[in-house]
This record gives sequence, structure tokens and C-alpha cells, in this order.
Amino acid sequence: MDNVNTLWLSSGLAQVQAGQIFMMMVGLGLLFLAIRKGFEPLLLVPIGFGTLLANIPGAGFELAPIYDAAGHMTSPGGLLYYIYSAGIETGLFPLIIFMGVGAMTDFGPLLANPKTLLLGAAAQVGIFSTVLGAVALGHFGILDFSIRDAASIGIIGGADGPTAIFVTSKLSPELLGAVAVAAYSYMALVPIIQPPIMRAMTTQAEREIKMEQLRTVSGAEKIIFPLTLLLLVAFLLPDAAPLLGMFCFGNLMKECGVVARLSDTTQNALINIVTIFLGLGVGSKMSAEMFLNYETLGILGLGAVAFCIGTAAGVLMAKLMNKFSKHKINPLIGAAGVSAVPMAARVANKVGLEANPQNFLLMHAMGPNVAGVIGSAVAAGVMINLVSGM
Amino acid sequence: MDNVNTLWLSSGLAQVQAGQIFMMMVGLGLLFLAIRKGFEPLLLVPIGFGTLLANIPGAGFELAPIYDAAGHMTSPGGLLYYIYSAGIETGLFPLIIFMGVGAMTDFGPLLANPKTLLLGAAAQVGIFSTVLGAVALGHFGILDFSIRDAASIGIIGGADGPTAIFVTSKLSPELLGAVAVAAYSYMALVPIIQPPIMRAMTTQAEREIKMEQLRTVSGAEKIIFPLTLLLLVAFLLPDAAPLLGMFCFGNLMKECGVVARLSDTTQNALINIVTIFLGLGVGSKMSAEMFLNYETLGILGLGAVAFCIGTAAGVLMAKLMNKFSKHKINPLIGAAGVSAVPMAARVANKVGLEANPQNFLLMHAMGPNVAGVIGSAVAAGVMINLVSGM
Amino acid sequence: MDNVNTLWLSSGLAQVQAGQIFMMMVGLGLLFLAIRKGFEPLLLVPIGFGTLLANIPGAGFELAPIYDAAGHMTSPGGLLYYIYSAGIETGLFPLIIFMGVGAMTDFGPLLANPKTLLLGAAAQVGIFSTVLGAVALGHFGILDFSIRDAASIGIIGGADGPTAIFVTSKLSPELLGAVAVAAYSYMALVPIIQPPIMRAMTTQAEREIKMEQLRTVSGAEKIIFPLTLLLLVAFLLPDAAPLLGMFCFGNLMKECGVVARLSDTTQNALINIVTIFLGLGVGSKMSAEMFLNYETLGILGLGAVAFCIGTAAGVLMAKLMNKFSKHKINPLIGAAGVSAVPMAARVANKVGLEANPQNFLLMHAMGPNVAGVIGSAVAAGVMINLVSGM
Amino acid sequence: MQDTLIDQGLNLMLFGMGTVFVFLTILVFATILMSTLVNRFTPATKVEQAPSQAPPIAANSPLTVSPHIVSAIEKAVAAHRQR
Amino acid sequence: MQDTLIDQGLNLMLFGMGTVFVFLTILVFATILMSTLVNRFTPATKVEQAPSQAPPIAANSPLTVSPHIVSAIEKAVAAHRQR
Amino acid sequence: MQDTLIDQGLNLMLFGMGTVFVFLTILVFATILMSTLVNRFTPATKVEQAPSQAPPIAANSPLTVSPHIVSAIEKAVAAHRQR
Ligand code: NA
Ligand code: NA
Ligand code: NA
Repeated sequence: MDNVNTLWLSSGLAQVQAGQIFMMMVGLGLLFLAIRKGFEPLLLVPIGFGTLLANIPGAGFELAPIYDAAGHMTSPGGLLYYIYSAGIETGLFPLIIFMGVGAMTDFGPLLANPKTLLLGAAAQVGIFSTVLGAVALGHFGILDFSIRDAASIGIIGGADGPTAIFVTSKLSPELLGAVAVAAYSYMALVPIIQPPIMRAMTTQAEREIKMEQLRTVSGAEKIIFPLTLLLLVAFLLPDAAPLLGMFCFGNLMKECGVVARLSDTTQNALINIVTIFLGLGVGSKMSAEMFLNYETLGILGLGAVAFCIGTAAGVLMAKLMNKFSKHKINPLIGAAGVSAVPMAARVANKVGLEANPQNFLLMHAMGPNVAGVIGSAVAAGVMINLVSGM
Repeated sequence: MDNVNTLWLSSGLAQVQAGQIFMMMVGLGLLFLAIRKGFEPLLLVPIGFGTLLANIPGAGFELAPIYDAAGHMTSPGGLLYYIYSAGIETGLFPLIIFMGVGAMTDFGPLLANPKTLLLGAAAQVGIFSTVLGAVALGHFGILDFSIRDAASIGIIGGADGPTAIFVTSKLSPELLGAVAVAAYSYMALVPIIQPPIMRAMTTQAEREIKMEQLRTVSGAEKIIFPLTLLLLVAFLLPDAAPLLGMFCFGNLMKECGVVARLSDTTQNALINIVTIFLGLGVGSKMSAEMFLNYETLGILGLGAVAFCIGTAAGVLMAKLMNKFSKHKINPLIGAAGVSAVPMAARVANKVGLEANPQNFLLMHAMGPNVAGVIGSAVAAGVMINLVSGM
Repeated sequence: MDNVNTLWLSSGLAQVQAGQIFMMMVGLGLLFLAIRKGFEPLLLVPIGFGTLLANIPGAGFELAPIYDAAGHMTSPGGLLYYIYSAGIETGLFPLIIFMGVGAMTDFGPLLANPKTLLLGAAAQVGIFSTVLGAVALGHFGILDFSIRDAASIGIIGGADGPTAIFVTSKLSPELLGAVAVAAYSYMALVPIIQPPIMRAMTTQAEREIKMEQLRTVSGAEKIIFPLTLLLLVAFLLPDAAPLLGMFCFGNLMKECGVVARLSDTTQNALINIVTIFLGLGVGSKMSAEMFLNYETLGILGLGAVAFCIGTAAGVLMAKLMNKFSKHKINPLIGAAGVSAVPMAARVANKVGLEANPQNFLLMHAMGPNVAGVIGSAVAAGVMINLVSGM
Repeated sequence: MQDTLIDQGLNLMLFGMGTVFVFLTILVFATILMSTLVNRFTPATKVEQAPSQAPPIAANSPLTVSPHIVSAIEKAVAAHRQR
Repeated sequence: MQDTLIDQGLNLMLFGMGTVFVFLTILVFATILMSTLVNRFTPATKVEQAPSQAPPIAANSPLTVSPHIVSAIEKAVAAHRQR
Repeated sequence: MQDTLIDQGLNLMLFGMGTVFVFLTILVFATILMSTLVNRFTPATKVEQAPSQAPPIAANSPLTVSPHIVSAIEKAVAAHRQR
């Protein structure tokens, strides 16, 4: 009878709390969005499943190992604990993913038209105005946000998953679940969020602007650009060096042409392995205590605002640049400055085609699109630096 | 001359013990079985080679690193030590392999005929009757087995390598070598062990039973099944959640169709890397002190009994089910309930073809075959739970 | 204003030291050699980039994590710190790479003509005479070399990157950057360093010697050879067992033919992943304090001498063997005994074709070439053993 | 627990095997229920949805080969032709 | 710092956005300078060098497939033909 | 040991180089012996066994490409044909 009791007491039904059931529904919801709606499935499938695992009553996926006084392990830790502490707390997984993203990035369109970097800068207004929104909510006691939390929430506006995870795991690890879910969800929603804003901020004539064909970029330029970027980062903003350093390393491996087998593994086996574990590890922070509160609603709301402001700022910046330059820019590509590579560039292309079926903006939009990645990594570096000193 | 002495004293010949030589012969024997006889080579090649490495006199493959009082490493540990402590003691490697196995598993045949799950349950009788055998040997002082050892030995009957390694590394790490070797060896011997039992337990008429063609299973069912299984585990038997959770995660990645690149890496690069290190790590427990004793003979004997009983129980269960159902089951597919995927299903097919050359049982046997994986993971969970409380 | 100050103080420009700028130029130089000159790019691209990262002022790539008294992490470590401490300090990365190299090695030519093993032995004279050179420099107070440093410098003459990294990380970690750079640079320079020496040490008639066609080697011999080598190592020189054990394991996986999927992953995804991190980790030891001193110049000079002496010794050994054997060896293949697989074998082939356009030495030179790998792993083992006792 | 080893073994057999059977029996019913529900709710939308939903799943196996390998294959094939 | 939360947020906005704009503006000029220098110094050698330098870069994508896969592909193609 | 550095270096040279030569010389004989034994015992069974044993080894290189890639290749080839 003791055994029946043991089994019953250890069963999920005997231990389950309402919060866990709710979080499992959140996990199932994320899986639904990822699988049926195609919301960034590469990350949301592992995050959703990790949410399920982390909320199984009594399974202990997120428990740390226990050692006796002599240092012997008396109880091994749970899978998600090891993943989180080895890969996320240390920052390794986001950095390795950034290396892989770098190895998949083509800076050609950006090099052909470098001033589109400014569009990538402008879109980061979304990040910082969201920070302001979060501190306002915190200041007036509406939600419990510190300056560290505000920075982590703002970075959602960077529309860049690994950057958001890197910053949040350093500044506000308890918000990691909500921030990562918001970042990936809104990235998936870019085709719904951006077009109305883009249309509202531009005239038909502006949307019809046809841009000059991009010049051919030489292989040497593509090789030297990541090194140029790294050196600038090194001397001006070392706090952005972890993210941008690995990004440039991946890109150099791709472009230099002599380490193709390393570049190939970086873009495939390595980034896939790390993506699986990163997603599961983020899931481990999706516990009821951390997720089921008004702060999460605030994060989701602020994240949406961040995307909208970033989109608008990119478009406005493009319009401003057109005032000073005779090579006109179609302001729709400014919206691609939020990053969300390559979705935002495709959206710019699609809205452009609506205005003029002969106007292909895709390659033009890739410039601000990758500029947005650089821009939010820079914003991440400066926020980590400033917030740590506050 | 000191140097000659140093070299001589550090040579293998000066340090070797009889047990090490014997264990190296065991390692060579495992390599022979794997390479020439095709015994589960993916695991037995690394285990066999790991056995050789672990028994090289003075090479220190299994030594822990040494730190001075200030925490500086004064002597790095051996390769096998790092592998064992990072991947096996923590349970990570068996779990990652289970994820890969999940990503390779097709639940279609099981979903088309869910009652074959009961065949997978019945075959686990092999596990628990072996536990009884082991405690009997322990109780009467014939061999030195505790209840933890008995559970680890019983799990050999689950015919599932990663499950056996997971349970044994938690309950009786010193038996890991013998249990893993027995599990993989008997899995390789399934085509020799099972047919005589299957023939003895069935009549010619039973073996000729032709089963109805399996219905087509929809993609949606295949996606929802791993989630259903996970939720049942979560609420009824959280102790089985690590193994079955990762199994369901791998399967969901495969079936959902939106993360094909993750599923592909899980089934290839990731599972291959982990398999190599898992095998080497198991080899590190193949030392003379742990392996060269009567207990190992007992484990090998009990393991064989476990396979036989499991096979018989699966066949008998199928015959029992036929008494209550009008959709007749060919009892041969009950033997596939021990798991040993896909070998046991092929054996069922082959014995069936002997009885009736038109009777293809392979797909029918895949149902109980994967049910056996679930069944032994459930048995593993319940044993870890109950034994820890004893 | 405080914030401007914070940003300025944390910028690279405010913190940079002359040594860091110089080391960044060294890193760029390595990248130039790797990308434009094709110097062993698989290693020198990651090492060069790692050098850049490690010398970014204030970026903290090489910092250890900081824990508070309760064991909580207050500051995560840098990427390069984790890579170095997990993969290089422990010896794991060089060993895994050696496994991959083993899985890419064909012992066929060596088995067809086993006495070419002696050429691989002779070329190790380069290692040990360089040790003598280093201790002479140390003894006379010209440079600050201990016996451990001398052994690490000598191993450059082994012309085998992972072996050099393995030995140096154990004996003189502070020399790791210089030794690894020298080893890979000179391996890349083999086509320039070796031919003049080879021509100077041989007559035209010797270079024209045509060797008998190699016999066919059976698959069974190829399977049993790595086991034979492992057993000899186990009993005679266990200190060489880590390197040669993993080498033999990789080779057995390749040759046994039953674990092709493991062998394939070992040769591709796994070795590529580890190569990237090994290179970055080596770069983390490329700091100004460790690299910018006269010792580095001494290391570079001695390394070049080591290659020259090794080449000459291999050629001389071949000429000596011709005095005692009626099956003549073309002495050019002796130069391949330094290893630097497969570059040195190709150089022997090319110099041979200059002398006689019909004389293809490539396959004959592969024997001493892989023998050189074994020879320097043996030398590494014996040096680690003897030096640790001094 | 201060049971004898045999008692412990019998307990393990009894409760272990019982749990396995109970769990898998529940799973049988859960699976049947799941399949029934899925097939009841998807047929309605099946006629239109089947084609739209089938491809991602059918496309699974070809997609597991990354696009650049496929393009490399096509190049290899083209190159092979030209010989 | 003992600023209020709002002050901290404003500071972060001001200095953060400023840094982003300053950094990316500098990067614009650095990139233009880099491209100009690269294209000034390579054209001279371009006529001869272009063909020799282009291949390693152009060869990039096919090279990302390891040689043994390519040979396997060729075998597969050959095998497929013979059917 | 309180030898001078030079003594240590000479010792290392002497015993190191000696060990390398002794070890590799033993390996030469061990290899010759191994090959002789292998080829003595396999020829007898070679006539029948060669075909059965050769395939798994010969099959090595194609097998290193996983089956689903091979099938993808065949599909790509088929698709390419139909164009
Ligand atoms: Na961005
Ligand atoms: Na089983
Ligand atoms: Na060598």
C-alpha cells in the first residue's frame, strides 16, 4: 500500500498546481502557433516543448544537481538545468547562433549602398522608446520593472532573437521566457504588423520610387568588411564585441572562401544543435511564477509597440534621407531596418510590388535588413554597458 | 639511467595487472562481435574500444582532474572521465539519444492499431520477472545484488540500450558496463533468441493468421500523438518524463514538418556524436574490478532470461487478446513488444513468412515494437521512483 | 555627462595598450596568410580571428566567470575562457581532432611497405635536436626557456598541429599561441622549406630511383593494424595512449565498415566544430604579454630549424636504409616523414617528378607521411612522461 | 522500508508491472479518443485543407536535405551531363 | 547612480540612441572608405588577378559540400543512369 | 633531478629519440607479423569469403552518405530529368 501511496504522491495529478496547467497550455499554444501558423518554428517548437517539460509537476527538469559534503553527486540535475546553466547563463548559445547567422548573411547589398546602414540605426528607436515606456510603467508603479528589466524589454524591438536572449539572460534572467516569446512571436508577425504602418507613413508616389540597380560588390570588399566592422567595434564599443565579434567571424568564414567546410558546419549541424538546446533552455524559464503575471502582459504590449515604432522610425529616416540625397530611396525599405531577417525585407518588397508591380525592392531592402542586425547588436552592447553602471 | 627506469616504470608492461589483460580481451571480443558478427556495431564498437582504453595500464583515461587548494588544475583528467561525468552521470547522453530515436520513429502503425500498445506492455513482464530473479539470487546470498542492482539488471529485458544506460547510471553505476554490454548483445541476438520461443508458444494456425491491412494515419494524428503521450506521462508518471519527454520531442520535430533542419541534425550529426561518446563513456566502466566477478555472469544469465520471458509474455498477451476481439492478431507480433527496434519486428515478419509466404507482418509488428519502447521507458520511470524510496 | 564618461572609459580607444594593437596586427597578419596565401586556413583563420577577439581592449573574452560566496555567478566569463578551459586545458579538443584525423587516414601505403615507419621515426630527430637548441638558449641565459618550454618548442618539429597543441597545453600553456602559430605556419611552408634541403641531400641518381609498385592491402589488415598499434602503445608507452588511442579509434571506425555513419560524422561535423573552437581557444593565448617577447622570436627560429633537421634526417635515413636493403627507396620520400599530411607527401612527389617525369612517388610517400604522425605522437608521449619527472 | 530483499522485489514486480499495464491501457484509450477527435474535426476542413496541410508534411523528407546541398546536387548533375 | 527610474530611462534613450547613430554613421564612412581603397588597389591587378581570385570565392558554394558527398552524388547519378 | 638544463635536454634527446626508434622498429616487425598472419589465415577462406567480406568495406564510402541523402539525390536527379 505504501507503494501505491508513493506512486500516487509522485504522480503529476497529486502535485499539479494551477499555474503549471496554465503554463502547459501556453506551451501548447506556442506549438500551435509554430506548427499551424508557421510562427518562427525553428525556435518556437523547442521553446514550446521546453515550456511543457519545465512545467511537468515533479519531473525536475530544471533542478540543479545536489552534491554531498565530499563533492560527490547525490542527485543529478535535470536536463533543462544543464542546458540553461551551460549554454544560456554563460551566453555561449546566443553567441554560437550569432556566428551561424553571420555565416548565413550576405553583406553584398549593404556594401553596394552603405548609407542604408542609417536605416538600420533609425529602426533602433523602437528599442529605446520601449525602454522609456517600460520605465514609465515602472515609475508610476503600474508594473514592477527595474531599469534592467526595461532594457531587456526594449531589446525585443531589435527584432533579433539571439540578441534579445543574450541581453535578457545577462540583465533580467527571470524575464527570459516572456522576452524570448515576445521577440520571436512579433518577428513572425512582421507581415501583419508592418504593412499598415508602412502604408500610413508613405504616399503612393513614395512607394513607387524605383531605386537604381545595386553595383556589383567584389569578393575582397566582402572579406574586408567584417574585419572593418570588428575593428570599429573593438575601438569604439567593446561591449558589443561578443555579439558582433562572433557575427563577423561567421561572416568571414563564409566570405573568405578557404574554410568552406567550417562555414558549412557552422550554418548547418552546429547552429541546428545549438538552436534545439537554446529553445529548450529558454523554455526552462517559462515557469508560472515568472510568466503568469501582469508584467508579462506589459512585456507583450510593449514589444508590439517597439516593433511599430521601429518600423515607423525606419520609414521616416528614409524619407529624411531623401531630402538630402539625389539618389532617392524608396522609404518602404526603411521598415526592413528592424532586422527580422529576411522577413522584413520580403514585406518591404511585397508592399512595394502592390504600389508598382515592376518595382522589385528585395535586394535593396536586404541592406537595411542586415544593418538592423548590426544596429541592435550595438544597442545591446551600449545598454549592457550603461545599465550595469546604473 | 634514471630515465630508463622512469620509462620502464611508466610502461604498460611494468604496471599491467592480469585483470587489465583480461578486460582488454573482453574489449577485443566486443569489437570482434561488432565488426565480424554485426552485433549492434554503432554502440559495441565504441564500447569495445572504450574498454581497451580504460584498461591501458597507467594511461589514466578514467582519472579525475586534480586541483590545488587555490582551485588551479594541477593535472587534467582523462578523456573518459570527462565523457562519463559530463554525459552519463548527468543522464544527458541517453536523453539526447532518446530524442534522436524519437526523431527516427514512425508511430503510424501504432496509431493505426492502438491496442498493440498492450503487447508492448506485456513484454515488460521480462523486466520485472528478472528483477525477481535477481533479488532471489541476492536474498539467498548467491550473488551480491541489492534492490537497486536488481532493477538495473531487470531493465536489460527492456531491450532498449539508452533506457538501460539511463536507469543503471542512476541506480547502480558500477554495473553499467555489464548491463550495457548485456543489453546491446542480446538486442543483437534477437534473431537467434526469439524464433524458437515464438514457435514453441504458437500453433501453425496461429502463425498463419492474416491481419487486416492497417488504415492510413493522418499527419495531424502523428503530430498530436507525441503531445498526448507527453501529457499522460506528465500527469500520471512524471518519473518517466525525462526519457519519454525527449522521445516525444524528437518525434514531434520529425512529424510537425516545420523544423526539418532540426530534425535532420537530431537524426544525424547530433545522435552520431553522442553515440560515439556514450559508447566510450560506457567503456570507462569496464574495469576489471567492476566486470570480472560472478555478478557479471549473473547479469548475463538474467539478461538472457529477461529477453526470453519478455518474448513469451508478448506472444501470450496476443493470444489472450484474440480471445476477446474479433479482429484477430497474429501472436507472432507480440514478440516484437520487447522493442529492439526494428530487429524484433523483422524477426516477427520472418517467422510469419515461414508459416505463410503471403503473410507480411512487418508493418503490423512495428506497432508493438515502438510500444515496447514506451513500455520500457514507463517501467524505467516507475522503477527509479519506487527503488529510490525503498 | 556621467554616461558619456562611462561610454568613453569603456571604449576601446580609452583602454587600448600598444601591445594589443600590435597583437591585432598579428591577428590580421595570420588572417592574411591564411586567406590570401592559403597557409593552413582551417586553423589559422580561427586562430587569427581569436587573436583579434582576445586583444579587444575591455571586451573580456578571456575572463573567467566570477561567483559570489554562495556560489552564484555574478559575472559570466568570456567565450574564449570557456572554450579554453573546457576544450584545451582538459586536452579534449586535440584528442577529438586526432580521432577525426584517424578517421581520415589511410594506412594502406604504410601497410604495404612497413619499413617506411623508420623514415617517420628518423624525421623526429627534428623534434629532439630543437629541444637541445632551446635548452642551449636557456642554459646560456639568452632566452628564458625551461625544460618544459624546450619540449613544447621541439614538438613544433613534429609538424602535427593537434600534437603540438596537446603537448604545449600540458607543459607550457603560456607558449601555446607561439607554438601553435609556428607549427601551422611551417606546415604551410613545407613546399618552400623542404625542396632545397631535399635537393641538397640527394644526387640526381637517387632522386630518379623508381620504387616497386605497392602491393594491395586487404581490408582485414587495415582493420587489425590500428588495434595492433594500440596494443603496442598500451604495453610499451602508455603516455602516448591518449593521442594514439583516439587516432586508432578514428581509424578503426573508418576501416571496420560497420559504423559508417559514426565515421562520417567524425570526419565532418564533429571535427569541423572542434576545429573552430580549438582555433579560437588557441587565439585566446595570443596576448601581448605571452607573445610579444624575444622568446617568440626564438620559438619561430627554432621551429624553422626543427623542420629543416627533420627533413634532412628523413632523407638521410632513407639513404642509410638503401645501404642495407635490395628494395631501394627513393630518398625523397624520407622527407615526408615529418608528417604535415598530405603536403609533405605531395612535395616529395613533385620533387621526384622534376628528376624523372615518369616517377610518381605520391603513394610511396604516404607511408612515411602517416608514420610521421605516429612518430611525433610517440615523441609527445615520451616527452610528457620524462619532462614531468624532471 | 525495512522489507526483505524478496519483499522489495515482489513489490517492484507488482506495482511496476501494474503501472505499466494501467498506463498503457489508458494510452490505448487516449490514442483512440485522440484519433477519433482529430479525424472528426479535420474531415470537415479536409477537402480544402488536405492539400494545403499535406505538403508541409509530405515535403518533410526532401526538406531534410538543406537547399544548398540540393543546388549542389543539381550542379553536380549538370556537370556530369556535360562530360 | 541615485537617479529616478525615469531619469535612467531617459539617459539610456539619449546615450543609447546616440551611440547607435554615431557608430553606424562612422561605419557608413568606414565602409565607403574601405570599398574605395579596395577597389582602387585591386583594379590595377584586376585584369590578371580577377580570374585567379574569383574562383576561390565563386567556388565557395559548391565547396561547402564535402568532396566525398560530391563523389557519392556522381556515383548515384551514374547508378541512376544504368537503371 | 638537479641536473643542469643542458643535461636535461641531452637526456630528453637520448631517451626520447631512442624510444621513438625502438617503438617504431618494434612496430615494423609487429606490422609485418600481423600482415603475414592475416594473409595466411584469410587466403584459405578468401575464395568464398572475399566476396562476402569485401562488400561491407568497399561499401564504406557510399555508406558514409546517409540513405535519406541518397534518396534525395535520386529524387533531385529524377526531378532534373523531367525538366
Ligand atoms: Na535589429
Ligand atoms: Na522495451
Ligand atoms: Na610528425
